[in-house]
Amino acid sequence: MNDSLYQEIILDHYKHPHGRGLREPFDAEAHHVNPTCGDEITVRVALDGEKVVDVSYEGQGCSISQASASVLHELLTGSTITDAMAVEQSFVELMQGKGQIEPDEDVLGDGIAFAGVAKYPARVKCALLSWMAFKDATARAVGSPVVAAEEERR
Amino acid sequence: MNDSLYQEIILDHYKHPHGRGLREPFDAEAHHVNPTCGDEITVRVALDGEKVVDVSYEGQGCSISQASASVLHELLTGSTITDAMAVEQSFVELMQGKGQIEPDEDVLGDGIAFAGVAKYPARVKCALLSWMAFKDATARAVGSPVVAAEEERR
Amino acid sequence: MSEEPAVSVGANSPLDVERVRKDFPILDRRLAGDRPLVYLDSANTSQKPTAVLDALADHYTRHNANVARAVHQLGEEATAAYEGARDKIAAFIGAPSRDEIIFTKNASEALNLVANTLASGLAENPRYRLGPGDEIVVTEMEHHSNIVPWQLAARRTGARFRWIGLTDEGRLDLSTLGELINPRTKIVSLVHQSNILGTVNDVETILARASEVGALVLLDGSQSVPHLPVDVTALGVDLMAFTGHKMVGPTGIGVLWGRREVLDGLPPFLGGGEMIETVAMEGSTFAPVPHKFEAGTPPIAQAVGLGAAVDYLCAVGMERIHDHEHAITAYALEKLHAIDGVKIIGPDTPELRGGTISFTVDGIHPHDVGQVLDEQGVAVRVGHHCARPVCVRYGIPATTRASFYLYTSTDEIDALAAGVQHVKRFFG
Amino acid sequence: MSEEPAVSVGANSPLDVERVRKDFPILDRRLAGDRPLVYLDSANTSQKPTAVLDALADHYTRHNANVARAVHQLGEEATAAYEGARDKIAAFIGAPSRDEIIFTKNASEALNLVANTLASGLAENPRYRLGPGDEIVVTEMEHHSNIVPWQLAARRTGARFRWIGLTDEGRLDLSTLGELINPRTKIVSLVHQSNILGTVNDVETILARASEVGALVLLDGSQSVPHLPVDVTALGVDLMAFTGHKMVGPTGIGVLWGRREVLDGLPPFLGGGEMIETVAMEGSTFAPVPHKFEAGTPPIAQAVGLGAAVDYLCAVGMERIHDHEHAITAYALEKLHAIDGVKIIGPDTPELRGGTISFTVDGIHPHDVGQVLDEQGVAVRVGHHCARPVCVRYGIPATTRASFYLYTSTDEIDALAAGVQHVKRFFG
Ligand SMILES: Cc1ncc(COP(=O)(O)O)c(C=O)c1O
Ligand SMILES: Cc1ncc(COP(=O)(O)O)c(C=O)c1O
Repeated sequence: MNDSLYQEIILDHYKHPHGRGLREPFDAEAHHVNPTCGDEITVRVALDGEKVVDVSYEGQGCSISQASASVLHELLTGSTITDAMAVEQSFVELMQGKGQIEPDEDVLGDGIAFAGVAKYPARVKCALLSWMAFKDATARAVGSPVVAAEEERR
Repeated sequence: MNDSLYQEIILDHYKHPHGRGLREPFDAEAHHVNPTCGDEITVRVALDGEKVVDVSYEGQGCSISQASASVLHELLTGSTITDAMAVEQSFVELMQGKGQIEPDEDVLGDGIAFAGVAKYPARVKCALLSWMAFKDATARAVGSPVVAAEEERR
Repeated sequence: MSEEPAVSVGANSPLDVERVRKDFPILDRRLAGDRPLVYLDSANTSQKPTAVLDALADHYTRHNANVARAVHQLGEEATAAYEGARDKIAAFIGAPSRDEIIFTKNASEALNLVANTLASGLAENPRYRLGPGDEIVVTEMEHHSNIVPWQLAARRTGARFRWIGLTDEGRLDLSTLGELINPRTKIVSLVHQSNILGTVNDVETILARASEVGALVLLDGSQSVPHLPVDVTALGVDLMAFTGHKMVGPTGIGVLWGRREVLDGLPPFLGGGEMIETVAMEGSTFAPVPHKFEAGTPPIAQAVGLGAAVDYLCAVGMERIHDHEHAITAYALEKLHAIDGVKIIGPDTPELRGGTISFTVDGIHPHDVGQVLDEQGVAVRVGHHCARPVCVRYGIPATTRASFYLYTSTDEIDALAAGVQHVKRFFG
Repeated sequence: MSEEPAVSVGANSPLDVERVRKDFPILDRRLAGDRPLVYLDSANTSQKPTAVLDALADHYTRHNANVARAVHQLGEEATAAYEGARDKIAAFIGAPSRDEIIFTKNASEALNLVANTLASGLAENPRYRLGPGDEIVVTEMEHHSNIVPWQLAARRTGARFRWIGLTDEGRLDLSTLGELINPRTKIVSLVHQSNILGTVNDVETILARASEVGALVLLDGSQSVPHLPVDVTALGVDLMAFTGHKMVGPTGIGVLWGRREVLDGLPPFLGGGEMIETVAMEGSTFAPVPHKFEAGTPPIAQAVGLGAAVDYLCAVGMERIHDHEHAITAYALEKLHAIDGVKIIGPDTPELRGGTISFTVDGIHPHDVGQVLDEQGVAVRVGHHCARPVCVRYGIPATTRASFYLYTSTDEIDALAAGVQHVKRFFG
């Protein structure tokens, strides 16, 4: 099972999630659902000016969606919004790359373990769930109407 | 072209139709249309008690529908309603027999030439058009509500 | 899991499964890693026997033409084949008349056809017009395709949308049936066999109550018609929907059957093509059933394929297929019960249920169960199976579902059980 | 008429018809009396090349599974194939986005989808809600599938149903366009190429007027997409419907394309299956396009087949197909003009028309023409061709129609002309 999408790193984050739980204070939260499998996640962001001081989350779902949230917490907590969005962008690209993209460990850290997921279209949504929720929560927190409107439509 | 559905008798009736034209007096008429090809026929029946004194008709359509009306006129004019319905029944059976029924010349006269038509589902409706109109017109003339209601629905 | 499962027949099955499997070419497929295919997802869609594929190929290479329109030889052959399929399907479900068989694109369209025409307000007879004050009753175990059309119909017409709930055992809770189905009820639409729980419902009791109050009964036979002998005349319902791809037929075709009187009473659904009697710019009149409901070029080759599917099922025998699945289901329930942490969602004995088993594995998300099973070549479905309210009812996000058919062998059930054990070790 | 027509290529055709014909196995079919098939009924339905049949067989024997639902390998393969077909079709018609391609069961369903959702009253934006005071405009040369849905929509909503008339030459009479399309007009739905007259319509002029008043434009491309390069972005219309079986694809599949904004604005059509975002008994929300409009199991194998059809057409080249048909049509018009008593219904020169020629033979009913042609192996269609208002307009009950495609040879046109001469002798 070498080409398995279940890399050790993913299983580790799944079995021992980092930063799990919804914490106060927070500036905005977003709740996302993957309708095909019922995966759910709530992500909260606490900002201090340009800085992401905490990303807390709670959810239920498969190992991929839960591990991905744990990685997200680890990567983005403490970074600037701009940097966080760059990481997010890079993770989304990796996931939508159909397995053709070489991930950059400097940017994505443990996130590179998800490279194999990109080959499983049905699971890409699981991996992206918390990231999409993070993006929306952040957009709300900074009051960006465009992105918030997009979330409404989803 | 031996297995043609265009028997000489049919072509004869088509080229030289018997009893064509709408005549007065009449007791009832029915107008039928074959929606797939636009064939139309109007059939009038004039009754005298149990007797069919005239079947007159006018229509446009293919050789099969027109020849069939000519044969109908010839066979049914002058007979009793009961006999006419028996002939009608017999002709319908022949047409719906998918070419498996041996026609009875004593009952159907020139109508037996239509035996081959039964093998062409798309043309069966053409052959039956005037007969259906005759049946409805007669039902109206004798005031039978059941058959008339059926016509309404068609 | 690398050697091919040797096909053997369960002690209680009347079917020679090994022989049946030879009719389905895809069952020889090797998956990634050269693993043999263990296909346990037939409730999602069934595999197709050679007889059906041959019928399709023969149609396209020898008889292809449009139907009901042409006077030429190919047109007559295609029409005879298409209408011949209608005859076969009418006989297969015991329909009193071939004209009561409407070809649709799938079961969903058949269900929507009924909901839409009732909601359109165009019917002459008020029995076939939904409005404020009327009630629609479904059950909590319906497929989304038998929920959403009625929610939309209710929204459009002001009718009330109601449902029969479920017991903890995965059966319909009929305790309040008398109130749920009442004189305001215009239609009761329910599934015959649940695609998530496997439950076979007690149609008789519901039909009896519906008849008392004069409500129509529409049966969703998508999961029953493929698996058990179904006779609409014996059942006594008004309408039934089912779908070709789940009964060894092609995709792209479904069926609505209805009693003539009911179909005559419903207004047209989609307009166009051969569903008309005569068209003028000033107004049009409509053909009698079945054509009234078949707008445009129908799924001709697919009907021919479905006719071949029905021939195939009849040749094997629906009773025997049903008995086989019953035996396989009993075997599978036993195997799954024996695994610690596995919980069956739905009836957990083989009585009054079909060969579709949903289950959860403690602490492991169904998506993970399904994925790791797939890595072993075992194809199951995970998720809410288009019946999300059932998951909500039982407080779970999703289930893993294994579903069987005439070609399912006990060795495949063994592979499933071994696979689940492996899943537990993997995430343990 | 007993020897097989030797296939030869018209001087002005860029196609090697003889080679093309080898791709279509049915063209070797011998009819009753061992007559070779002369298939001149492609506007009714087209024949299928081996590439399409192979794609279908390969799908069913190797990749068959349901789509968008399964995490297993077959499910992923089937989904990739199905969604891959969407990509191909988007590229084929120049759609800006693959998500704008909706698979339906045929063109009729696509047209009905638009008419029904506009008539349902469920849209949030009033632009997509028909009501009293609104007007719907079609033309007098529409296929019934683009008339009846609008008549039904008008009846349901109180909107007014209007149409653009025809000139004696078989073209749209645009003299009163300014009044017909006016600020009350919500939608203009018109055929790109007429299936009875062969006329290719002046979309640009109509679109310009529709844009002025803010009306939507829906194009029925059933007879144009198979025969000419069609680019929806270049055309600038809002929506377009077409059908698989007329473009060398399988039966059971059609396409609705629409601009994203328009598709987003339309409410759902059929409910169920994968068209949802989330379903609860209390209410449901819907998926984004294209899935919003694809209720239930879609025509999976048929989409794959249509993808293969598009690949095939692209490999031959749509420009070359169009040029070939233009040459064949010019040749056929010449041959038919030369026969006494034959009258062309529709444009009688090859300009701005496609390879579909309707004609009458003095004093002989089209049914008889068609039948006697069939006895010679020449398959044409007779009747009103689901465009009865055109027959009424020209005061005829029906026409005989010969229609061509990329595999039509000049020898087949010769067989047609000889056949018509024989018809005249037979009934003379
Ligand atoms: C112009 C036109 N529109 C619509 C249709 C309907 O297509 P379908 O029968 O595939 O729904 C046809 C073909 O019959 C057609 O020629
Ligand atoms: C019980 C039930 N009803 C309806 C459907 C819908 O069938 P289809 O997807 O073929 O429209 C399904 C299958 O998905 C089903 O299992």
